[in-house]
Amino acid sequence: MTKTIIPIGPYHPLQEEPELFKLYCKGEIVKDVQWVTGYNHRGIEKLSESKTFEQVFFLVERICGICSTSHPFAFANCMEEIARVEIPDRAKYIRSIIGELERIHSHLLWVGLAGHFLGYNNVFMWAWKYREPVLELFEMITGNRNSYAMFKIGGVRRDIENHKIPTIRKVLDTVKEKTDLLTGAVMDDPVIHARTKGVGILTKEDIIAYGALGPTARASGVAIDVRKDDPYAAYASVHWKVITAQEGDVFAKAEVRLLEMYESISIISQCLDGLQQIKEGQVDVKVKEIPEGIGTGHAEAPRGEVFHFVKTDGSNYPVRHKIRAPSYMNIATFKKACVGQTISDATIALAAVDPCYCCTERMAYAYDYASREKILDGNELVKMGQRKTEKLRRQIKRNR
Amino acid sequence: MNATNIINRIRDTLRDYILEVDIMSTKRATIHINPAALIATARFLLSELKFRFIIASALQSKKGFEILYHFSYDPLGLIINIHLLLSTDNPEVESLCPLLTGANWIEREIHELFGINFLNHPNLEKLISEGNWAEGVYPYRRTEGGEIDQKKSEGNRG
Amino acid sequence: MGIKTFCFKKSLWLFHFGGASCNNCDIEILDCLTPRYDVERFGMKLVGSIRHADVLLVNGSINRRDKERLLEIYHQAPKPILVVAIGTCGCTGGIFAEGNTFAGPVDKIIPVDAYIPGCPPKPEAIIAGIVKLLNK
Amino acid sequence: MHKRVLIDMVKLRELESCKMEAIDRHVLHSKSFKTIRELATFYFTCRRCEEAPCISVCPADALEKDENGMISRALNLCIRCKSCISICPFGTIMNDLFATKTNGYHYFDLTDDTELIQFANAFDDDIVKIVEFDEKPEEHIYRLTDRVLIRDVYWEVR
Amino acid sequence: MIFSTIIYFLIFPGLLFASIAGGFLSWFDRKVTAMVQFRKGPPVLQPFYDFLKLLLVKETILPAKGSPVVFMLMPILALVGATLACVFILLPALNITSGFNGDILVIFYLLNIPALAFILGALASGNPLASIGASRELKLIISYELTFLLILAAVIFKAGMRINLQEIIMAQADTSFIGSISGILLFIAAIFCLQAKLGYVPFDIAEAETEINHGSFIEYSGSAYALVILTKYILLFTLPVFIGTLLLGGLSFTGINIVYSLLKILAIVLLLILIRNTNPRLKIHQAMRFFFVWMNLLVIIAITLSIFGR
Ligand code: SF4
Ligand code: SF4
Ligand code: SF4
Ligand code: SF4
Ligand code: SF4
Ligand code: SF4
Ligand code: SF4
Repeated sequence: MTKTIIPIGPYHPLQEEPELFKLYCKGEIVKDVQWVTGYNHRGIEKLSESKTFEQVFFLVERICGICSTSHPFAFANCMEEIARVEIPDRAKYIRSIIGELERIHSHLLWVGLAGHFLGYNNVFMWAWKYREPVLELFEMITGNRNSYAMFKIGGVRRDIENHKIPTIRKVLDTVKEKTDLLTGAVMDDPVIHARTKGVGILTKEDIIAYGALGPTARASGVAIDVRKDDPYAAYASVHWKVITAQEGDVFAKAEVRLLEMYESISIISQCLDGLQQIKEGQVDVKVKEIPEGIGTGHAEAPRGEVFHFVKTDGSNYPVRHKIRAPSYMNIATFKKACVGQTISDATIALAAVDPCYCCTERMAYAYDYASREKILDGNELVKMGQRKTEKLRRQIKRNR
Repeated sequence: MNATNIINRIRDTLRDYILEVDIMSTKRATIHINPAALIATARFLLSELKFRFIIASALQSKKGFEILYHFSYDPLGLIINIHLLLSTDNPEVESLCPLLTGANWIEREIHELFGINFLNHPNLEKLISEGNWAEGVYPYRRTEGGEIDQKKSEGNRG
Repeated sequence: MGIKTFCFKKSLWLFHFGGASCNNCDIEILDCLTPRYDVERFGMKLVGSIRHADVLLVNGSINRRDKERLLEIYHQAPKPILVVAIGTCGCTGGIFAEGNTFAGPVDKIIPVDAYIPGCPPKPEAIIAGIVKLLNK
Repeated sequence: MHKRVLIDMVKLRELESCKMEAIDRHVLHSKSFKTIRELATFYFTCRRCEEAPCISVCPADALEKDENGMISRALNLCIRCKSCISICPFGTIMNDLFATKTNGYHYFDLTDDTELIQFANAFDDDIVKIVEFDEKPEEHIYRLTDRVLIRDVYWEVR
Repeated sequence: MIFSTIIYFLIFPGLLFASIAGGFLSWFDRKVTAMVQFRKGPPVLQPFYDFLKLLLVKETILPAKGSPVVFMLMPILALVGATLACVFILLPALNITSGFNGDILVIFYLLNIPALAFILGALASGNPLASIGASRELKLIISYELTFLLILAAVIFKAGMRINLQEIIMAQADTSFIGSISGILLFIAAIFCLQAKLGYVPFDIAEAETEINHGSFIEYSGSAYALVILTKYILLFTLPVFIGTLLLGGLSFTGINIVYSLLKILAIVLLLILIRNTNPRLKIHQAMRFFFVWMNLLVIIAITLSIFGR
C-alpha cells in the first residue's frame, strides 16, 4: 500500500491536527476507509499514572480543548465514586453550568465548521463570532477562556458568586437570539436540506454495532444520554429532554445539535435559579484519602459519553487510568457512513460526526481503490463538497 | 427490571464461568469471569440483555494482565465491568470483534500497548505507535519486580 | 527603520503547524481570524503553503512522529522565517513534557524567535506576541 | 508464632536509594496506603508537639493529629510543598517520607507471607529480616503493626 | 518617441500606474469581503506591503525538481503581457493615442499571456499539486476564451465592424452598448469571463482555496511570487477597464468624468467581489459546461438581438 503524507496541512480546522484518513475510492465512490493516527499521541494514560489525583485534573483537561470540562467531569465522577463522597449542592449546580456552557460553545463551533464544509464561509465567521460571548462568560466565571480548571475531587475550585448571575443570564439571552438566527438559517435553507438529507445515514443497528455515542447516536433514534441515564451533578434536579431524531443522516445530526443548545440554555438558567437559593461559599468537601479500588465515571460531553476508568491502590497516584473519548467510537462509524457515498459527500459525513480533533483524525485523502494511489487531498475534498452544494443550489432554484 | 435483577440474571445464566461478583454500588458492579467464557458472557450481555459496550481497559498488576470490559445498561445507568485475568507469560484472549465491530480499535490499541494477543482479530495492525516507539516495545508493560519510573524517583516531588 | 523591515512588519503571512496539541491553541489561533480579533487588520493572514509564509506558528507538544514533519516544513520555508512557539506546550512541552513520545519542545528542534506562553494563550496574547516579535 | 519482618529504620534511612518500599494499608483507620517509613517516623520519632507547628504551617490542611497525638498526613491533600520539613523543630519529617513511587506495583503488602519474604529478600539481612519474636523494647525493637517490627530510637521512654 | 513609449509602458498608463490602481482594487476586494464577514479588513496600503515584502525581503526558492529557468521566467512574461495589454487598452481609452487597427485582437492575445505563463511556470515547478492546478487552469482557459472571443465579436459587430478600440469608444459616444438588451446580455457574460480570468470564486478552480494561493503557485516564493501577485493586481485593474471600455462607453479623465469613470470601474469590481463572496466553488467540468453551453448561448442571442438593433 502506498501512502503519501503531504506534510503541509491546510489550516482549516478539520485538517488542523495531523492525523491521517485515507479514503480508497473507485471513481467517485468511496470503497474503503483507513485511518492512521498517532500524530497526536501524547501518552496521556501513561502520564496520568505519574500524577497525583489533583494533578490529573489538569492533565485530562488538556486531552482536548473543546471537551476541556467533560474529561475532568468524568474523572471527578469516577474518583468520587471510589472515595464515596457526595459533593455539595452548590458545586453540583456549578458543574452543570460549566458543562452546559461548554456544550453550547462546542456546538456553535461545529455549526461553523459544518458551514465551511458546505461552502458557507460566512456561516463559519458568524458562528465563531457568536461563540465569543460564551467564552467571555467562561473567562468571567473561571478566569480562562478554555481549560477552566474548575473541578476537583469533592467539588469545584471556584464559586459563581450570586452577583454574577444576572450577567450570565443576559449573555445567555443574546446567545439564544443568535442561536435562533443560526437555526433558522440552517433549518430553512433548501440547499442545506438537499445537501445533508439522506447523506451519511447511520441506522440504529449501526449505532449499536459501533457503540456510537452522543448526537451521532441520538440522530439515529438511539436516545442515550448519560445526563438522563445516570444523572450526575445537577442533571437529576432540572427539567430537560433528550433531543433525538430518527433519520440518522447529516441533517438530523445538525438538527439534534442545534436543538440541544436550547436545552442547554434552559438547563443553565434552571441551575442559576438553584444557585440563587443556596448560600454562597460551600463548594467543596475535603477528601483526605482515596481508598483502594476501581471506579468508572462517565459524563456526557458535547460529542457523547466520555468514560474514565481508574484503578487506585490507596496511594495518591492512579495505578491505571483508562480514558475513552466519544470520538474513539464515533469515528469508526465514518466507515459505515462513507462507504458507498460519493467523495464530495464524504467530507460532510465526516464532519457530521464532529470528529473531535485530539482523539482522532485530521487530514483526509482520497485514494484510488485499485492502485491505492493518492488522487485527492483534504483540500480538494472540501472543495468537492462545496461544489456539490452549489450544484444543488442551482437545481433548487431551477425547480422553483 | 432493576439493577439487582439484572445482576442476578447474569449470575444465574453464567453460573459456571463466574468467579466472583463484586457489587460496588447500586449502579456499578464488577464480575470476575474465567477468560475462556468471555465470548459467551459478552454475547449474553449484548444480545440478551441489550447492554452497550463502552470500552475495555487493560492493566498489568502483580497477578498478571487484567482486562476489564466495561458494559453499560443505559436505561438504568448501570455499568458492569467484566474482569478477566490473563497470565503474564502468554497473554491472549478471544477477540470480541466478530460480535461487535466497536471493539476493533481498542483491541488493537491494547495489543500495541501491552502486547496482549487477541485471537481471531481481523487486523491487529498498529494504531498509534508508528514512529513513536520501536517495534516490539510495549510501553505500558511493566518489567518483573517493578521497574522504577526514572523521572519520578529522581525528582523530589514524590 | 528601513523600508524592508517596515514592509515585512506590515505584511506577515502566517503558517500554522499543529503538533500533538490539545486543540485549544489551534482554536485560539483560528479565533484570531474571526471577526472579534481579525488579524487581517494588521496585514496578517494565514496561508496554506509554507512557501508563502513569513511566520511559522508552532503549537502543541511535538511527538516523535511530528518532529520529522516539523523539520521538513522548516527547511522548505523561504528565509527569513520567524518561528513562534505558541502555548506552554510549544514553549516547554507543558504538561506533556514527561510523556513517553515527547520529542523535545519546539526550540530543541528548530530555532524559535518568540515564545507565547499560556495554556492556551488568549488571541490577544498571540497577536501581542507577534507584534512584540516584530519590534524586537 | 507467625513470621514478622524486622526493619532497622536507622540503617534503612541511610540507604542511598531504596528500590523497595514497605507498605501497610488499613492501619490507623486509614483507607489509603502508608509507607512503613512514614508510619514509623510519626510513631517513634515525632515528639507529639502540643501546638504542632507542622499542622499550622501546612498550606493544604493535610496534617492532622488524632486523639493519641499521632500525626497523620492525608495523601490526597498533601501537595508536597515540604513546609512541614522546615518547620519541624526536631527534624522528624524528612524528604524521604514524600518519595512515593509511581504505584503499588513496587510495594509489598506486609500482611501477606509471600510478599513479606520477597520484601525481606530485597534488603541486606542487617536492615530487614524475618523474625519470629514479638517486640523487645529493651533492644529498641517495637511493634508497628501485627507483622512489622521496627528497630529505632524511640524518643519516648515508656 | 521611444522615450514616450517607455514612459507609457513603465509609468503611465503602464506598469506603475496599473499596479497602483490594481493594488487599490485588491484592497477594495479584501475590505469588502471582510465587511461581509463582520470584520474590519486590512489597511489601504496592504497590497503594497505584501508586494514589497515579497520582493525585497523574502528569499526566492528555486524548485529542486522541474526547470528553474522556465519557473523564474514565467512570472516575468506574465507581467509583461499584462502590462502591455493594459497599455494598449488605456492609451485609446484615455484618448492619449488613437491606437491602431486591430488592437482589440492584440489585446485579446496579450490578456491570455499571464494565464498561459502561469501554467508553464506551474508545470516547471515540478510539484504535483501545482501541475494539477495547471491542468485545471488550462481546461478553464479553453472554456472561457471562446466566450470572450464571441463577446469581442459582438462588440465589434455592434460598433459597425470596427476593430479599433478608439473607434469602438466613439461608437458609444451617444449611448453605451449596455443601454441595449444585447449589451446587457454581453455584460453578464463578460462579468463571468472576468471572474474566471481573475481566478475568483466560483472559478478559482486552479487555486485550491479562496484565501490560499495553492495550486499553480504553491512553489513560488519571494520575488517570483511578488511578480505573480503584481500581475494579478494589474489584471484586476485592466480587465474591468477593458470591459468598461467595450461596453460601458469607455473612460474619460476630464473634469467630472473622472468620478464617473472611477465609479464604473469600482462598480464592476464590486460586482465581481459580491459574486465571489456568495458562491461556492464549481467543479471543473461544471465550469466548462457553464461557458460552453450557457455563456456562448447568451452571447449568440446577444449577437442575434443586435442584428435587429436591440
Ligand atoms: S498550575 Fe497550571 S501550569 Fe502549573 S502544573 Fe498546574 S496546570 Fe500546569
Ligand atoms: S472527544 Fe473530541 S472534543 Fe472531546 S476531548 Fe476528544 S477530541 Fe476533544
Ligand atoms: S499549551 Fe495548553 S492549550 Fe495549548 S496545546 Fe498545549 S495544553 Fe493545549
Ligand atoms: S508537605 Fe504536605 S504535609 Fe507537609 S506541609 Fe506540605 S502539604 Fe502539608
Ligand atoms: S508554594 Fe506551596 S506552600 Fe508556598 S504558598 Fe504556594 S502552595 Fe503554599
Ligand atoms: S526553605 Fe525552601 S523549600 Fe523550604 S519552604 Fe522555604 S522555600 Fe520552600
Ligand atoms: S512539628 Fe515535628 S515533632 Fe512536632 S508534631 Fe510535627 S512532626 Fe511531630
